[in-house]
Amino acid sequence: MKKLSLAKLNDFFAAIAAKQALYLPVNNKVGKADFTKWTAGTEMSKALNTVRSAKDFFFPQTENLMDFKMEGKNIEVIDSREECEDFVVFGVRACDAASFAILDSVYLVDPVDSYYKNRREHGTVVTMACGKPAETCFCGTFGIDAANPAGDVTVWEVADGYMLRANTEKGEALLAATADLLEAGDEKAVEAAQAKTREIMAKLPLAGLTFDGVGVGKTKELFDRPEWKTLSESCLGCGTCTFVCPTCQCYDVRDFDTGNGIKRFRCWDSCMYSDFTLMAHGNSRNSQVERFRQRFMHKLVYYPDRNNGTFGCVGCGRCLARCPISMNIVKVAKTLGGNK
Amino acid sequence: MQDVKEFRPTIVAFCCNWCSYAGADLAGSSRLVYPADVKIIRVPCSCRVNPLFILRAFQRGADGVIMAGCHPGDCHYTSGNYFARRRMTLLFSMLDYLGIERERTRVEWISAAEGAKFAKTMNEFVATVTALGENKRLEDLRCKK
Amino acid sequence: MQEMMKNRAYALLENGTVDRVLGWTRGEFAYDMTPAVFRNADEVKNGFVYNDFCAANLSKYLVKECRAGGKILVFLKPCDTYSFNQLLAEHRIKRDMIYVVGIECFGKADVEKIKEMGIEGITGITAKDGIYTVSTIYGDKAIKPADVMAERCLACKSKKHVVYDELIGNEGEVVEDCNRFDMVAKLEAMTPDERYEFWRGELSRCIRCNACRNICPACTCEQCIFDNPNSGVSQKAAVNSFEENMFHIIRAFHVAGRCTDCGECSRVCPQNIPLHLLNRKFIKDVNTFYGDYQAGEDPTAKPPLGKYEKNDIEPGEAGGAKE
Amino acid sequence: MQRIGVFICHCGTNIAATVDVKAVAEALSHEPGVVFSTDYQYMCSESGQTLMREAIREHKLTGVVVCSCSPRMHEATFRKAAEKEGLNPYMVEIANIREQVSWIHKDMAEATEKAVILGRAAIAKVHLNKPLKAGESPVTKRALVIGGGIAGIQTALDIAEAGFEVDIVEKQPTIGGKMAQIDKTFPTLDCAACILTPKMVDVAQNEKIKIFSYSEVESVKGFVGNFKVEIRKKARYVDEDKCTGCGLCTEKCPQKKVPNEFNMGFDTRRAVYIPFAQAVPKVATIDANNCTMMKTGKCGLCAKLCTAGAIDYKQQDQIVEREYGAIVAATGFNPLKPDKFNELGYSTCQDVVTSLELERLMNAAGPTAGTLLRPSDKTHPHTIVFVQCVGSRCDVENERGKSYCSKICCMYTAKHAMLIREKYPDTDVYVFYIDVRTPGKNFDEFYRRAVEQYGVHYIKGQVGKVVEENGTLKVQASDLLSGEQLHIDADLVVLATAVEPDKSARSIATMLTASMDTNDFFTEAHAKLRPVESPTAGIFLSGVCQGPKDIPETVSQASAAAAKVIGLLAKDKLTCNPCVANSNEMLCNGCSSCEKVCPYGAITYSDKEFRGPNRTTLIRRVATVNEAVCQGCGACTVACPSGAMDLKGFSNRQIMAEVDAICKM
Amino acid sequence: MNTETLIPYAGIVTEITQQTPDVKTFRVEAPGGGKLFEHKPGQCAMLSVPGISEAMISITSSPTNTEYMEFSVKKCGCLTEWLHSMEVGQMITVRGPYGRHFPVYDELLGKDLLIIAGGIGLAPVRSVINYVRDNRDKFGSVDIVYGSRSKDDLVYYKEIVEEWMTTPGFNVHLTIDNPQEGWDGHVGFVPNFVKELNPDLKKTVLMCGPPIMIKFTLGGLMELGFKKEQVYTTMELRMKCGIGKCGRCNIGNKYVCKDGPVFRFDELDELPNEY
Repeated sequence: MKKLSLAKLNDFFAAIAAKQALYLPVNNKVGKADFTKWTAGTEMSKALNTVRSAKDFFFPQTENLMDFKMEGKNIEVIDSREECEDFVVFGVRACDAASFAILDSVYLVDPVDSYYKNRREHGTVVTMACGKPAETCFCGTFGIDAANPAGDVTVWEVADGYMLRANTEKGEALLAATADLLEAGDEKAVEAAQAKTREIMAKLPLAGLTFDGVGVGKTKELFDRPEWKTLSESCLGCGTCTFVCPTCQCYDVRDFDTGNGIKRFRCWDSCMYSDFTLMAHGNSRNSQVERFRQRFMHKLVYYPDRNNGTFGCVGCGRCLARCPISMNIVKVAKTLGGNK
Repeated sequence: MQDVKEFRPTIVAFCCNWCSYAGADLAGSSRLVYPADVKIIRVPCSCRVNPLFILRAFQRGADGVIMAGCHPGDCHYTSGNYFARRRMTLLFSMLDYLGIERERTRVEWISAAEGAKFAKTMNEFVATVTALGENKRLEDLRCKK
Repeated sequence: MQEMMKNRAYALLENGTVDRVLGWTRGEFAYDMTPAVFRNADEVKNGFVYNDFCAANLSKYLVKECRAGGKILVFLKPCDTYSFNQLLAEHRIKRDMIYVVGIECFGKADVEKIKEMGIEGITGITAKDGIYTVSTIYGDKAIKPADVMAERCLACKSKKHVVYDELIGNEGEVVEDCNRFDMVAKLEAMTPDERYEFWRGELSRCIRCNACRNICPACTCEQCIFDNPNSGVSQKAAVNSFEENMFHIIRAFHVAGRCTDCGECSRVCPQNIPLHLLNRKFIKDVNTFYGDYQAGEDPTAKPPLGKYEKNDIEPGEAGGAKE
Repeated sequence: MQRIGVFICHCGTNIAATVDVKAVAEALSHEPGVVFSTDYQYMCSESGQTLMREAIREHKLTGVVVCSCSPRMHEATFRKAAEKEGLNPYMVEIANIREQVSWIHKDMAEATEKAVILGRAAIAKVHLNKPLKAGESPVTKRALVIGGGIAGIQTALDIAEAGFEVDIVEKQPTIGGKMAQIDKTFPTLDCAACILTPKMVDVAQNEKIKIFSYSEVESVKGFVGNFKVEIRKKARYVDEDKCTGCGLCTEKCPQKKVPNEFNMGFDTRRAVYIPFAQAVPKVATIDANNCTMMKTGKCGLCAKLCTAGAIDYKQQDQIVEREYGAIVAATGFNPLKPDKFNELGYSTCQDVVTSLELERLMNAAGPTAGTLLRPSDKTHPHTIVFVQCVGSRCDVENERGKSYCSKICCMYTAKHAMLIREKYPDTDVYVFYIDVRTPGKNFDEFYRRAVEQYGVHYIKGQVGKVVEENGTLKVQASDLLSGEQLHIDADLVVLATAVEPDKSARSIATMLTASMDTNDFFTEAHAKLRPVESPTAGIFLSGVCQGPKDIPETVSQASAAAAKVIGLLAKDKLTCNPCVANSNEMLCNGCSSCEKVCPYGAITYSDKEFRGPNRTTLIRRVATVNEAVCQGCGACTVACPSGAMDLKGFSNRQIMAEVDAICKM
Repeated sequence: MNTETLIPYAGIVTEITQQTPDVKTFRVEAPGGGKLFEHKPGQCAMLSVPGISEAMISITSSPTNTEYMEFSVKKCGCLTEWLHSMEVGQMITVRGPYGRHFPVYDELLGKDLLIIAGGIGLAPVRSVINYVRDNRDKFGSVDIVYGSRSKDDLVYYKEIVEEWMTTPGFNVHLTIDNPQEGWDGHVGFVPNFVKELNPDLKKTVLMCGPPIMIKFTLGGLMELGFKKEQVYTTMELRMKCGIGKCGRCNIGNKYVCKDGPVFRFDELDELPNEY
């Protein structure tokens, strides 16, 4: 356990940024936190969490996959991948940190997605325990401890500074590189901070929420439930929930004709979109109720089926706060799980 | 070392078939010179010009876009240029609102008899856009070499 | 208000005037009411909720509901009635399939503003005697509705229902001294460079989730050109600044003269981009160049881009760069 | 993938002197889809065309790009050549490298580069070209003329003369219109009736012409060549076929007190009447509003008297449906009612009359049998004041009159003044005018005769006030040239009121989807080049309904409209412009945005059933473009928010492909 | 050699055969000759023309063919239309192989096979058929029931008649939907034809065709006494990445591109009914 005094926080950031890119939550012009590259003078946001999740660092909204040069009848395939530079993401919350494991379970299983892997290998994740979880938080439902997040390094905010604990080799290396700014820390302070967080967590409205009614093996039981219709009735079919979700990982692959060649890129896609399953000879999910069902069944049943019961949700609460029509995974899980 | 090349803008001119395209023909047959940077696209009427085309031109590398049609009241289709005028007024105002240089877009009414006006307008427009320099604010970097 | 609305819903369901009711139902929290369709009195009784957090404009749902057949009751706030009229004008909904109950509106609350006041861990909100009592796990807080009123309601253009079959509460008036164009004017007064910086700062946050488009009551295309691979301009992602600009310019242009300024686009933007400022620019321009026009006010009026005057302003004369 | 052939024309040295044609051919040969690329001396020559045709055959070309002069010059030539080889003509595109390149650029490298880019744009377009076929529609060989005034009569006669059937729909009981009410015509002073009535008789006797008098157009459907029109034959309570026009009923009818509209209300007629002696058809009409039998059921005298048994009190309005290939609007005009000009005393003084009223007062067949007597006391007026521009050339803001010049007033006033001075030399005639406008053959001479030979007092000035005092009209006016205020004691004041389009024109225009200007005059397809056609195909304009004009102008325009109609009816089939808009019904929202900007009324909507997901059906309102009517301007394509509307030959994708090719960096 | 599965190979189309009015077969070779990659019967590949689109197409040639791969493509969308307008010598891109193959290396060994196909559905199983022909000693008898709308819509007709029908142990049964001049074979729909043929219950069935055919044929087989465990099919769904990540082809807990497209019917029973 190391300690970083409040006064040295900026030096600490500067020290990291001197060697690699450092990203941390910074308030944007509308007062919401975004992960932003640190430069001298950048101030870390006090917000509980960022609007967009930290998944962007490993699975960005768009990325170029390859290029094609077309000449006459010929096609030249150009692998435009480059080795990613090292970077550090500071201030990731427990929920987002847990989401990386979910993304890994998709992107790092065979066949490995090299684009993702490249970034994952070069990124060091510094998490920060939550001090004041909000009413939309329900990470506890998935056994995630907001007071003890995973990551390469875990940071706790304490009265006069920050407590840091390295969890991995990458984390050790980061702390070693900044060792001259750190002092030895006392576990006690961390425990006190954790106790405070856990106390708040327990009082929040979603404390004690369980997803027992949904999960592994419930495909047949849940798929034809009539509640899907009412739940999805007001769904706009936008991609807000998907795009703010730290675990949603669907993507589309598209070609862009630049006039001088073709760029093939991928971008986030949403199973809520009407064209998600559209193909030349029809669409297998024609109505919003089917698409809505797919998203939640995937997170609540299909994903757990493939991954030893782990849900495809980390309880970050972004969709609860952001859905234009206030429909979300908690309402869905409660409705489906409640009336057995 | 490569020489810094003099900036030559790419200009797209949408010309209605009945007046302005004919005006361009007259400019041509009168041997009225205007820069080769101007490339004309023939459309049946100025009202065929979709704002999408204008944005598309900027995306693909145009530095200026000009739309030329019949004088108001002289539209071959009676009202096309009136509608086009409203559309372009609003579009240009919006581009301006977004901070995109207003001088990169222009509408001019040029009749089939106004070859001289055609050439003059194009000369002016090329000069204006050249002075503005490269289109940076509505560029799509993917389309650059 | 809620009780009056429920009573009307019961009555109209019971006497067979309508067979469905479009309203709001309770959410997970005290502030996340969700639009819902109720099919019988029981559903209304158990689920119907109306309060200051029922912000959604329900008129767009009617496009879908009209295709489901039967007759539906819809509750519309004054601003929603403009959207309703516009949809009528464009033949997107069928008047005889809808029973409109206009509801008086005093402005909607924005929970973000409550949270911005530093109020956290909200467990409940009650309204009494013109004061909201916000219960939190840290204790109760009393706040004035005016302090947390949604931005769009602070610039409300009309408290008048332009269409209804019946009204609950009092009928209001068009707000004559509405200040909704102030911010547009402020932007217009900036230099182009400042404006460019401003909009880059806003639009660069766009994640192309399409919430603005999908909630917009003017965006009811069978298939949006941005979703149509054959349109030649389909785009799925805000790949770069051009695509961000393109999407929002074209979206604003497509609703120009049709946008009723309901403000839903800005309300739902997860990135808090003030999208209404684009639409309002067009509204302001139309008013300035072609005379006052409020989409949705009169469903028989010709839209500004569907008509012209011989002496309309020339594109080169309009506005102009301010140095 | 298309197989495209590219042909670079040297145009002698016109192109080849500044553009390296070989380099262009070489550069374009590498473009995708190009399988053949060559240059040639004169592509438009016989051998050039043969070269192209051979290449089409040999290389199985599906598309052709000719880099040559302006498409306005030889597009048709090359398309025809391609068609002869079995290639759809619309698969040929022209890159204009003469007017747009070689003639205006001097630097060879620059010109060559631009020529390549323009060629590339044309190739990019051809890739997306689709074979287009011009549609055909049959032509109903009959015309409808709405309005039976001199304009309608002339148009109908000319069309009938060419051998086509014509129907005239006239809302009054007789044809003849305003001209029938006029006494003499300028500048020849021949009698209007004498020249008009023979024409009316010609109409009645022409087998090709059918008159629907006392009838109105109820609805118009269809499009050029194929209109379906419902005509309402208003009940006249007299069987037209039986009535012999003997006039007995009109003499014996006991209801005598009906103001006679033909004589501008200066005398009365009976409840059953024939407007005037030479009416066509010469058939009586019962005015149901004034007929005692119709109102009370008691009388029936006319039925008893009528030996032909033509009276039928139970007659109902009748709707007749007829089909037409062309429609001519000849709805004419009315004089503006000057009741907003309080200061001129029209509403208050009986002896302030309009010019048309004066026509009746001077007409031998009029209420005074041609003796000019003033209406109030039937005495002969000795001082007459004419006031010009009443309701014409007005400031539109004050909503009293029209902004336009009515064109005919200067001349008819000169005519009136001259006639009065000739017949009653003891009369003083004053004319107050703003300007005297006399462009026209023998017009100015006519006016000068009025001034010089007949001593009419023309005063440039405005009449400020007319008030009646003891049977005298006190006219207060200013003489703008001398700057003096004038006070004239007049016996009669004549107001030269503006002409305005007939009130029925607006609703007819709506039915015809023909556009109108703000004054309700019909708009012509092109102000200069197509002055007798409406922008809506198949609708033609005759007479004052298009704008103020005098009789000779009306007649010539009427004949011009007839010529256009004949040209249309002479065709068995209409070939449509294939570059028309078309709506993709899967994308169409039915929002009507396109309809609002279509100048031709080519877009209609209908509810259609579509297959929805999961075996459901859905009824949606969608737009359909009538290809026979669409002229291909493309206004609708931009108005359409969903991109459902596109233009064949200039599709969104095609234009964007050109943009891409031009801007390619 | 590419290691990244999303990055395709460029291949040259060396032969194009018009099979039916709307089906063409494309032979694809590596620029230097030979196959772009190895595959197993029933696997798919992602074909693409950059700038147009990418689509999953089953590899119809047998892995035993060492010179080239073949793809049969029915014209039904943007990419397929483009492919149909292509000429020999043009390049396309191919990546793969993707998905689960027919179990020709284990479960099917020594079995009597009943292969049922309708229309273009013969393409995926043609790979198996030719694999079996080239490894004739490893399998039992092979019955092929193949039907299409008309004679002109039968794909690989020449190959069927000249090669399959002459292979020992092969029985080919062709049928078309409606009588047609010049056709003296069976007329009628595939499901009924299968029932008429009353196949031996010991056979293992491989089936591919339009959904309606699959539905009724499966019903027919069940009636005859077949078990779902004996019947394999191959699905085609919208797939994008081909590697079970993009989420498009997800049905229940399966990704069709990775866990399929070959499924046994008892496996499909576990999935929600939305394929």
